[in-house]
Parts: sequence; C-alpha cells; structure tokens
Amino acid sequence: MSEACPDLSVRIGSLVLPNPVMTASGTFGYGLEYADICDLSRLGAVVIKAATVAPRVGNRPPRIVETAAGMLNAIGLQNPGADAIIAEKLPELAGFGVPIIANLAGECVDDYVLLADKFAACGHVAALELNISCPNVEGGMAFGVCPEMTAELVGSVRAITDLPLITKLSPNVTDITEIAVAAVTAGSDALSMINTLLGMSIDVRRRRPLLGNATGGLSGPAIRPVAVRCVWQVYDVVDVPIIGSGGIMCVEDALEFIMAGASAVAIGTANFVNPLAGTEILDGLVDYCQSNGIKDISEIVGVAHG
Amino acid sequence: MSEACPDLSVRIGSLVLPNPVMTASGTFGYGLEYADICDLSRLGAVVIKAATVAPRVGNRPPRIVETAAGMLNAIGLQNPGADAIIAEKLPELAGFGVPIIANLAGECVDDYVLLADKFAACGHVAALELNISCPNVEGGMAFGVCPEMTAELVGSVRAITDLPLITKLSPNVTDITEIAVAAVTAGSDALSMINTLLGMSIDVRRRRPLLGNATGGLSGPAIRPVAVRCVWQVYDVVDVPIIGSGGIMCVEDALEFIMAGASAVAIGTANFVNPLAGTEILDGLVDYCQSNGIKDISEIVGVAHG
Amino acid sequence: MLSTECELLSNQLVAPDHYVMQILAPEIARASLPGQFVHLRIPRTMDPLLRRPLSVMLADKVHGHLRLLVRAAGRGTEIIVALPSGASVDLLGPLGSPFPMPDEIDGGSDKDVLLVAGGVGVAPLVCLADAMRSLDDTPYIRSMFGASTEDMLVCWTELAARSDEFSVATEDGSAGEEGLITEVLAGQLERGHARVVYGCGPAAMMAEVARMSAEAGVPCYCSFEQRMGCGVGACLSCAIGAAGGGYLRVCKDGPVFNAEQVDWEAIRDE
Amino acid sequence: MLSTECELLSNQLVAPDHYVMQILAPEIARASLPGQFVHLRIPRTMDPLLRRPLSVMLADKVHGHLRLLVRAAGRGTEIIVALPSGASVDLLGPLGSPFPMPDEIDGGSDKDVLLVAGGVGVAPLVCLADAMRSLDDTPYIRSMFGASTEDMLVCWTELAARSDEFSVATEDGSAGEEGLITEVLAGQLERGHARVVYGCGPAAMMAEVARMSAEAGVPCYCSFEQRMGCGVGACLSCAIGAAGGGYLRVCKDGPVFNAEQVDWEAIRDE
Ligand SMILES: Cc1cc2nc3c(=O)[nH]c(=O)nc-3n(C[C@H](O)[C@H](O)[C@H](O)COP(=O)(O)OP(=O)(O)OC[C@H]3O[C@@H](n4cnc5c(N)ncnc54)[C@H](O)[C@@H]3O)c2cc1C
Ligand SMILES: Cc1cc2nc3c(=O)[nH]c(=O)nc-3n(C[C@H](O)[C@H](O)[C@H](O)COP(=O)(O)OP(=O)(O)OC[C@H]3O[C@@H](n4cnc5c(N)ncnc54)[C@H](O)[C@@H]3O)c2cc1C
Ligand SMILES: Cc1cc2nc3c(=O)[nH]c(=O)nc-3n(C[C@H](O)[C@H](O)[C@H](O)COP(=O)(O)O)c2cc1C
Ligand SMILES: Cc1cc2nc3c(=O)[nH]c(=O)nc-3n(C[C@H](O)[C@H](O)[C@H](O)COP(=O)(O)O)c2cc1C
Ligand code: FES
Ligand code: FES
Repeated sequence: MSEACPDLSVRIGSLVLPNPVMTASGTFGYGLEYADICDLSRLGAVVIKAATVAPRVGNRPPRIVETAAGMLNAIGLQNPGADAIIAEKLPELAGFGVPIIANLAGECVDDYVLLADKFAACGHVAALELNISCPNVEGGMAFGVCPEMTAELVGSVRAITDLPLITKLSPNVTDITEIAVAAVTAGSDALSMINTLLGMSIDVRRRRPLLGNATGGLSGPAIRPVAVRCVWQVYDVVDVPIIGSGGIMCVEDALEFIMAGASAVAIGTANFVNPLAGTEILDGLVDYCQSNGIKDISEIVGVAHG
Repeated sequence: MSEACPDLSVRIGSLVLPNPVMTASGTFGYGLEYADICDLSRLGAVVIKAATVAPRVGNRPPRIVETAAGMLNAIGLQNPGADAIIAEKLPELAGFGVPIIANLAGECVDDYVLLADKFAACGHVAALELNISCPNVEGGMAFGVCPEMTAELVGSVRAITDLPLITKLSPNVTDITEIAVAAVTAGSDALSMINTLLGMSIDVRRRRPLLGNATGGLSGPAIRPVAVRCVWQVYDVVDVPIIGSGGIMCVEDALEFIMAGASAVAIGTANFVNPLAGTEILDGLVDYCQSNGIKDISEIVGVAHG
Repeated sequence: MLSTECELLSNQLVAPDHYVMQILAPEIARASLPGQFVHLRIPRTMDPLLRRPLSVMLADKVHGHLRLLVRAAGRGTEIIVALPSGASVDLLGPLGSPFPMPDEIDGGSDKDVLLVAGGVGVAPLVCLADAMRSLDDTPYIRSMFGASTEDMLVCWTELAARSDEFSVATEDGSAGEEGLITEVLAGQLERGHARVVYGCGPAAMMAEVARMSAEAGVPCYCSFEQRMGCGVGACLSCAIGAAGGGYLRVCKDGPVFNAEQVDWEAIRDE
Repeated sequence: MLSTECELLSNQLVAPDHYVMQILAPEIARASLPGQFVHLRIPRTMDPLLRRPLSVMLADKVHGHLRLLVRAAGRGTEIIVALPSGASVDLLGPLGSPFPMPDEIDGGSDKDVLLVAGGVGVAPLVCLADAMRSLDDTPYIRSMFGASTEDMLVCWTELAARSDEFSVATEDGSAGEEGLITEVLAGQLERGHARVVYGCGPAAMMAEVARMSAEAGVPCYCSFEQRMGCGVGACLSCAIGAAGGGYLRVCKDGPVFNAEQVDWEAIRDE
C-alpha cells in the first residue's frame, strides 16, 4: 500500500484540472451559495448554472418533486443572463481559485456562439460546457437528439474559441454513441453525460401534473444505472475524456463511473442531500487510490472494460 | 359517495378484461409460482414470461442486481420454448380462470408470426403481447427502436390472427410516440409501456460489470417518472388503450398511470417485493372509485391531461 | 450554516398526525433566528432522498435544543415522524431570512404586534413571540390561532404563553370563535392599533391576512412554503411568484417575505 | 408459503458484522424445514427495495420463533442488521427445497453424517443438525466449522451442541486446526465411515467439499447462494449453472442441491 499522494489530475483538451470531482451544472448555483459550508478551492471545477443570452425567469412552480431515489426538476433555465453572470458572479467565484466551467444554453447556433464569445472574453472561465440536452425548455433538446445538429453546433463554437469545449449529452436518445461521435468529430474536447431523463409525476389528489411545467428532468441515484451504461457505451467509441454524472452520492458511485470510462465526475443532486458530497468524494478517491496502490487515477479509468 | 361496485372492466380490441390490474411479463412466471399465495382468479390478466420459438437457456449469472429504488435484470429470455409452455404451463394456469396474455419474443418477423400462430391455436390465450423491446438479447431491441420495423412486424402478425394484439414499447428511444403511432397504424389493438430502461452497474471491488451480461434492464420505482411520461406522451397521439407499467408499487402509483392515460396497469417488480401487490392494488382501485364517486374507471383515464 | 448529524432527543405525538421533535443541535440552536428553518434528512437512507424544510419552533440556546413541530403531510414526513427517540437526524441550518423584529419596521412603537397562525404555521410564530419577549422593548403581542377543529390547535399553549392576548377560532366552533381566524384578525385590525402583522399558515389564509393588512395600511410579513431542493439558494427549485414579475427563492430570499413582495395571484393559482 | 409482517424480538451482535435476529413468526417457524430460507424485507421503505434471502438457523416451533444469523455483507444487510428490536420485518417463507434427511439418502444407515460449515454457512447446518437430533433414528453427527479466525466461528456453540463430534479449523490457527476446514474433512472422509456430506459456505469451499466427497464416493448436498428477485421460482434471476448445461433456480430448485446437479466450473467463474 502506497501512502504517497496519488495523481488525481485530469486533462480536458488544454486544461488540466487538479482533480476529477466537479459539481454538476444547476445543482451548485454559482458556487457562492455553498461557499460558507464547502471549501470551494478543493473542487476540481465548479460548473455553473446554465447561462442564456438574455435573462430568463424560469418555469412556473412547483419546479421540483421527489421521486423514488430521485427527483424531477423543471427549473426552466432561470438565470440573469450571461452579462449579469459575468459581471456579478464570476469575479467573486474566481476569487476562490477553483476552475470555473460555464454551462451554455441557447435556442440556436448563434446563441451558443455569442455565449461562447462572451465567456471566453471574460477571462474567468476555464472551459465551456455546451448544454444541448436540457429537457425543460421548449426545443431545448433538439440539438442533443440529432447528430447533424450536434455537429453543426459544436463546430460553430469550436471555430470561434480555443477554450476547451465539453458537450453535455442527453440520455433521451435511441443511440447516445451516435451523438457522442458527432460532437467529438466536430471538435469537442470532452463529453459530459448524462443530463436528466425526461420524466413526469402526477398529483393524484389534484388529478394533474405535479410540476408546473408538466414534464421535468429526472436526476439522482434512480438514474445511475442508465448513466453508467451511457458512459460505458460511449467510452468504447470516443477518445476524449468523459465527465460522468447521474446519481453519484458517494465515492463508490464515483468509482463506478470511472471504471466504466469516466475521467472525471460531476456531482449533482447529491449536493442537495449533502453539501459536502463533492469534497467527501474527493477524500474518498484519495483513500481508494492509496489503499489500492494506484499512483495515477487514470490507471482505473475504463478498467471495467477488461 | 357511492358504495355501488364500480365498473373496472377494460376493453382491449375484442377482449374485455374484468379489471385493469395485470402482471407484467417476466415478473410473475407462468402465474403458477404465485398460485398458493395469490388468488390468481382476481387478476385482470396474467402476462406470462416471454416465449420464444425454441427453448432458451438465458444469460449467465449474476442476472440481477438491486439499484437505488430499482433493479437491473438480464435474464436473457430463459424459457422452455413456445411448445413446452403451451403443453405444460397454460392448461394449468387456464384452470384458474384468469385471462392469459402471451408475451412473444423473436429474432425476426417470421418468429413472431410463428409464435402468434402457435399461441392462437392453443386456445388458452386471450391476447398476444409483442415484446419488441427486450434489451437483454443481442438485437432484441431492433424492432422497438425503429418505426418502420415495428410497423412491418405488427402488420405481419395482424395479418394472421384475430387475437387482440398488444405491442410492448421500449423507453430507450428518442421519440416513443413515433413507434407508438407506427404500431397502432399497423393494427395493434393496444400498447403496453414501458419495458425496462437499458442500464448497468459495476462491481467496484472486482472492477467489472456486475451482471453476467454487462448491461441489463432497469425496472422498479426508480423508472416510474419515465414510464408515466411515456404514457402521457403516447396518450395524446393514439386512440387505443395503453397498459401502463414501470415501478407501480401501490394504488397511488396505479392511479398516476391511469390519470396519465393508461386504461390498465401491469405490475412488475412489485411482485418481488410483495407477492400480493396485484390484488392489493385492485382492492385499492375499488376503494378509490367508491370513495370518489367514480362509477366507471374509464372516467379517470387520462384525466390529468385536463 | 452548518450540516451536522444530531440526536433526536424525543418525538411526541401532540395531535393526530402532528409531532413535536426535540433535537440536540447546539450550534444551530445558538445561531437560529425566528422564521428560519432547518433542512432535515435521515442519514444513510435514500427513502426519502432529499431533505425536508421545517421551521424552528423553539431554539433553546442554553441547552442547545431545537424544537420542531412536524405534520405528517406525505411520504417523507410520515417516515420522519416515525423516527424513535435516540435516532440520528441530519440537519442543515439555520437557513433562510428571519422575521424582521418590530423595531426594524416602521409602524409606530406604541402599537401592538399581531400574530396570525394557521395549523403548523404556528411553529415559526412561537419562535418569533419567544424572541420578542426577550427584547429590551417588548411589544404587546396579540396572537390569533385558527384551525379546522380544536384538535388541530397544535401547540397552542406554546403560543399563548408567549402572548399578551391570545384568541382562537375553529371552523367547527369546537374551540374559540366559530369561523375563520381572519374574522378575528378583522376585529383586531379595526381597533386601529396594529403596528405589524406576522402570519404563517395555509396560502389562502395568508393571502387574506395580507389583503386585510394592506387595506388597513399595516405592514405584513408572512412565512411561505415551497418544495425545496438545496435549501441554500443554489438550485432555484423553491420559486414563488414575485410581485413585480419573476420569482423569489423561498429558501434564501424567504421564507419570510413582506406581503408586498409576493404575487398572491400566482401563489393561489399554483 | 406465507407473506407476513413479524416482530423482531431481538437483534444481537455475535461477532464483528454478524447478528443473530430472533423473529416472532409462528406459521413460518412451524412450516420450515432445514435448508429452507425466508425472504426478508423492511416494510414501508424502498431502501432496500428487494427482499434478502436468509437461511433459517433455528425454528422454535413451540414458541413460534425463528432465529437467523445475518452477516452485514453490503448495503441491504447493513440496513437490516441495524434494525432495533421491536421493529417490523416482512417475511416471505419458508422457501426453497430443504436438505434431504439422511434416511432419504442411499448411503448406509450405520455410518456417520458429516456437516461442513464455513462462515455464515453454519446457519442452515445448525437447523439441519437440530432436525436430525429429533429423528427416531438419530445419526452420528460429525460437524466441522472453518473460518478465517476464531472471531468468525459465529454461533459455533449452536452447532457443537447439536453434534456428536465437532472440529474447528481457522486459517490463522487462532482456534482448532490451522488451515482450511477441507483438510479436516479429508481426514474424516479417509476414515471411510461417512454416509453423506452436507456443506454450506463460500463457493470455493463447497466446490472442494463436493470434489472430495465425489472422490470418496459419498453423497454430498450443499446449500447455494445467488442474488434473488422473487424467491419463488418466477423470475429466473437466481440461476446457477446446472451440470448438464442450462441453469437451476437457487430459490426453488434449491438452495440445497446434490453436488452432482451443479456446474462447479461455472460457479467458480462467476
Ligand atoms: C420554510 C419551510 C418551513 C416549513 N416548516 C414546517 C414545519 O415547521 N412543520 C411542518 O410540519 N411542515 C413545515 N413545512 C412543510 C414541510 O416541509 C412539508 O410538509 C414537507 O416537505 C412535505 O414532505 P412530504 O414528503 O411528507 O410530502 P410529499 O409527499 O412530498 O407531499 C405531501 C404534501 O406536502 C406538500 N409539500 C411537499 N413538499 C413541500 C415543501 N417542501 N414545502 C411545502 N409543502 C410541501 C405537497 O404539496 C403535498 O401536498 C415547511 C416548509 C417550508 C418550505
Ligand atoms: C438461500 C440463501 C440463504 C442465505 N442465507 C444467509 C444467512 O443465513 N445469513 C447471511 O448473512 N446471508 C445469507 N445469504 C446471503 C445474503 O442473502 C446476502 O448476503 C445478502 O442478500 C446481501 O445483500 P446486501 O444488500 O447486503 O449485499 P449487496 O450490497 O447486494 O452485495 C454485497 C455482497 O453480497 C453478495 N450478494 C448480494 N446479494 C446476494 C444474494 N441474494 N445471495 C447471495 N449473495 C449476495 C454480493 O455478491 C456482494 O458480494 C443467503 C443467500 C441465499 C441465496
Ligand atoms: C435542479 C437541477 C438543475 C439543473 N440544471 C442544469 C443546467 O442548468 N444545465 C445542465 O447542463 N444541467 C442541469 N442539470 C442536470 C445536472 O447537471 C446533472 O447532469 C443531472 O442532474 C444528473 O446528475 P445527478 O443525478 O447527480 O443530479 C440540473 C439538474 C438539477 C437537479
Ligand atoms: C426479472 C424481469 C424479467 C422480465 N422479463 C420480461 C419479458 O420476458 N418480457 C417482457 O416483455 N418484459 C419483461 N420484463 C419487463 C416487465 O414486464 C416490465 O415491463 C418492467 O419491469 C417495468 O415494470 P416494473 O418497473 O413494474 O417492473 C421483465 C422485468 C423483470 C424485472
Ligand atoms: S431550494 Fe434550492 S434555491 Fe431554494
Ligand atoms: S429468485 Fe426468482 S426465480 Fe429464483
């Protein structure tokens, strides 16, 4: 058993993250909300809530409902718009010294290009995550379910920035490998998966959908087997790093994704259950590596493929 | 509040079931295994484990693993073959006076036609369920993810039998309504949804997939929000009855599906947790109707659509 | 804000489906202000998965005890109220914006403070009354408590003991006035001696309380509920309509809002 | 087969991670035979969701008590062993095919019966020994119990008390012979006086027990484990390889199998 500190760093395109544990977009706000309970500087990265070009008020409530070992959300991309985020949130978050990844959501290719431009220019973000898979806005999934549109979108953003590009994939497709290949071929430096599964819940007493938006995105431990399967499938067809997410609650769950092929993990719903989930999982990974003689976490990426 | 016995009967093509609570294929064997604990004659129908033309030994173990509020299975369609089922299982099950629905699984259109022929000829089955969505055999999902193939398959079986035809849909598709419409247009009298979600789980200690088959089908409460969403979407585009399944554990869950648009429900994983789930849910539906003044259960089918 | 595993010291049925839970949580008890809440979960289980927001009814800063009043309203709270004493609960808190104290409100310091409680909405008002009694300049507290029936006047003694005057209304007349508590409030407001109204209860009750207070020109603060994810302002789950359009976060901007801040129409429609 | 909610009378730690649970379940206790199991779940929670199979270690038919020996092996059993006495458990059982009694086996009625236990595999063998002692024609019972270390010889007194001879082996030599229990079995088989071997323990141990018994020409019955769904033969989850190809259901065709029925290669590879 080696007691030396294992190398946990992860490379995503030109970016090197100090460790593979990041927060999932939309579940950790702009990081600041958790600053007085969580040591942000220890995280591999903070992925901020999706930014749109114009401010969005979001969907009508209720926006959330617990389901068996999971939750549905239909926030509807509420955010103050890219300019306000860049001006009011990022400087403070940057002060914590944690790499920031901006999650971008648009309605057309031009939106994404404009967003990428703004965030690249602001100087505070380490990478861009293209959210082509949010199920909670009209048309929000159109890119994520079609390989051609995915390629066009990724290619257009690729053309205007050198920032590392991450494409976030939806599991609500017949064949996720098709979309993955399209994104990578068009220049995505990494893939992030999975966004939420499209689901819904009905209020039996009131005989109507529980969420104001009727349908929402299912997250949490309930979806972990689907997420692990997606990572497993995509690992076989691409050569870029995968950021795994979907129901990661503890270090064993994180290891499941890593062994399936993820180079990094994003912690989502778990933050609500335990605001220290991210740093505890990081501690757990260090422990695991030390007690299993792993010098570099990359040794176990995809190891379950045999 | 009406105390009169509500009308729970459900029509599927030419078939009228006494009530909407059936068992889901593969979770209730051939009914006989539960005969000494459950009053089979009270069920709306027993859907038997998938039958194939030739006997199948099934996948290598482990075939099952519990996940958060769900389970993965990769049984691999183990069954003694249609002839043995017809000769050795159906006569005894028929003796309980419960409608029997045969679940058919083939590798090509001819397999399904042959199976339909055999089960139609045996005289013991009330309807046929075409399983075009089993994720646990090589190519087992090919039909279920392609509208053209679905249509060809359903049309071919439709051509040779007058038995009510139910098509069982997979949730592992980009747009389930497309497949649903294809099946109905080709002559399906009803739709059954959902089959399991494709998932996997990794044994972190042994660093390899937990299931012998690597991937498996996710069922149980974890998937209920996805299943309810599928029923909700399909209800809007077809005019045939929908048999809802996916994590139904209690009467509230059954009502959720009914209000989303299901005319009947199939109880799956819940049988493992509580072998009396089916009859308890039936009792619960009667209670619900009585205490809400519902004379015919059809009054609340799809009611959540407003 | 703290996240700690705490011992459930006792858990007592106080009315059908209503329990008072006493929890050992010294730091949270010391830090909490009236109107704030804790976000509670049962450790090591995923059923329920998420935390549940519960108002602090009393924070005993000396002994480090928190007292919560919990109504079994659904699957999650049913599992929570079934916990035996000695069990562990995980608390995140104190969270949210507290009630403003009367001296922070422009309303005339010689006038009375009105507290209007409905059902479990009594909990944060007990905490508020308790805090007001230890102010240097304790206001005159008139409390009102409404419920469907006598049984549902849960923990009324806790509120009564901390009020100068205390009235009750039940819909079936089994205790106090027969009718809605807002009718009692109407009488109080007519007296023209109210400085501020604090309310917590069902949305319909609070809407009426807010409307009447506005009509009487009295500032009104209510504590709101919404389904929550994070509880710390990060996930935007807990939105309620804002008066000027857009949404407020109950967990962070609230749960206490000035009645003028919220869009009562939207809340009623939800 | 019955499905009933039962009271957990007591739950005692007997070794690190090992608990003896006593459950009031009169009908199941009365009906159960050695080698059968109960399928246990905690009512009203979905974590864990499925039942867990546990062998009956003792069925007190007079008082209606069942005694189970449970090892906390993973998430589900960890939650189960943490249940306080007085808690409810839901049992489905008795399930599965029991051990055949010696008189049903063709092996020479004057010879001895050998019991080979490894770890928690002791549980069904205690039940078997108990049943054999109340046969009209009680056989001579030689029991063997192997574990990694003395601590892990859980409930050894239960087995010893019901055996005519009892030996122990531990891998670290902390109790009995140093080494594997199969070495003890080898000595017993060499004596040439064995009528039947009953085994329960880790797969590798049972494979060796089966091989040695076959070599000695002695019938051998082992109790197997596999992950289970239904527990009643319906779902085909609990497959283990059959000697002639294909699969057997541990829950219905087993858990007790004649060693010749199973495909030991396949079991080892799993
Ligand atoms: C700031 C705040 C303070 C609260 N203080 C108390 C308190 O002191 N005592 C108390 O008993 N309850 C309090 N509640 C309400 C309590 O949080 C809910 O009753 C609880 O979350 C319901 O969970 P459940 O799983 O039992 O209900 P579910 O099964 O989810 O639903 C049952 C019912 O509860 C409602 N509900 C569900 N989640 C919430 C939620 N987060 N907020 C409000 N309503 C919800 C639903 O609309 C539904 O009608 C408070 C809520 C908030 C937001
Ligand atoms: C007929 C039968 C009788 C049994 N009798 C006993 C007994 O008397 N005492 C006892 O402590 N255990 C017994 N077991 C084993 C017990 O059922 C498992 O340890 C338990 O199901 C593990 O659940 P878990 O959630 O804790 O483990 P998991 O977290 O699911 O897994 C932990 C470990 O347990 C193994 N495991 C998981 N499920 C099963 C299963 N169904 N059967 C066997 N191994 C499994 C896994 O391979 C893994 O190594 C018996 C099993 C069977 C099939
Ligand atoms: C409340 C909530 C809001 C979310 N918002 C976003 C978002 O703005 N952009 C995005 O790409 N993903 C969003 N997600 C998806 C998560 O980033 C994550 O991919 C998903 O929840 C699965 O991970 P989990 O199961 O660990 O939560 C959101 C998830 C939740 C629960
Ligand atoms: C162990 C197991 C075996 C199954 N076998 C079949 C099958 O043979 N044919 C089929 O159409 N569906 C099969 N299913 C799917 C179920 O019929 C059902 O559609 C699915 O499990 C969702 O319902 P549930 O969540 O209530 O279990 C199987 C499910 C399980 C858990
Ligand atoms: S609950 Fe997350 S923002 Fe309020
Ligand atoms: S567990 Fe279902 S067949 Fe054995």
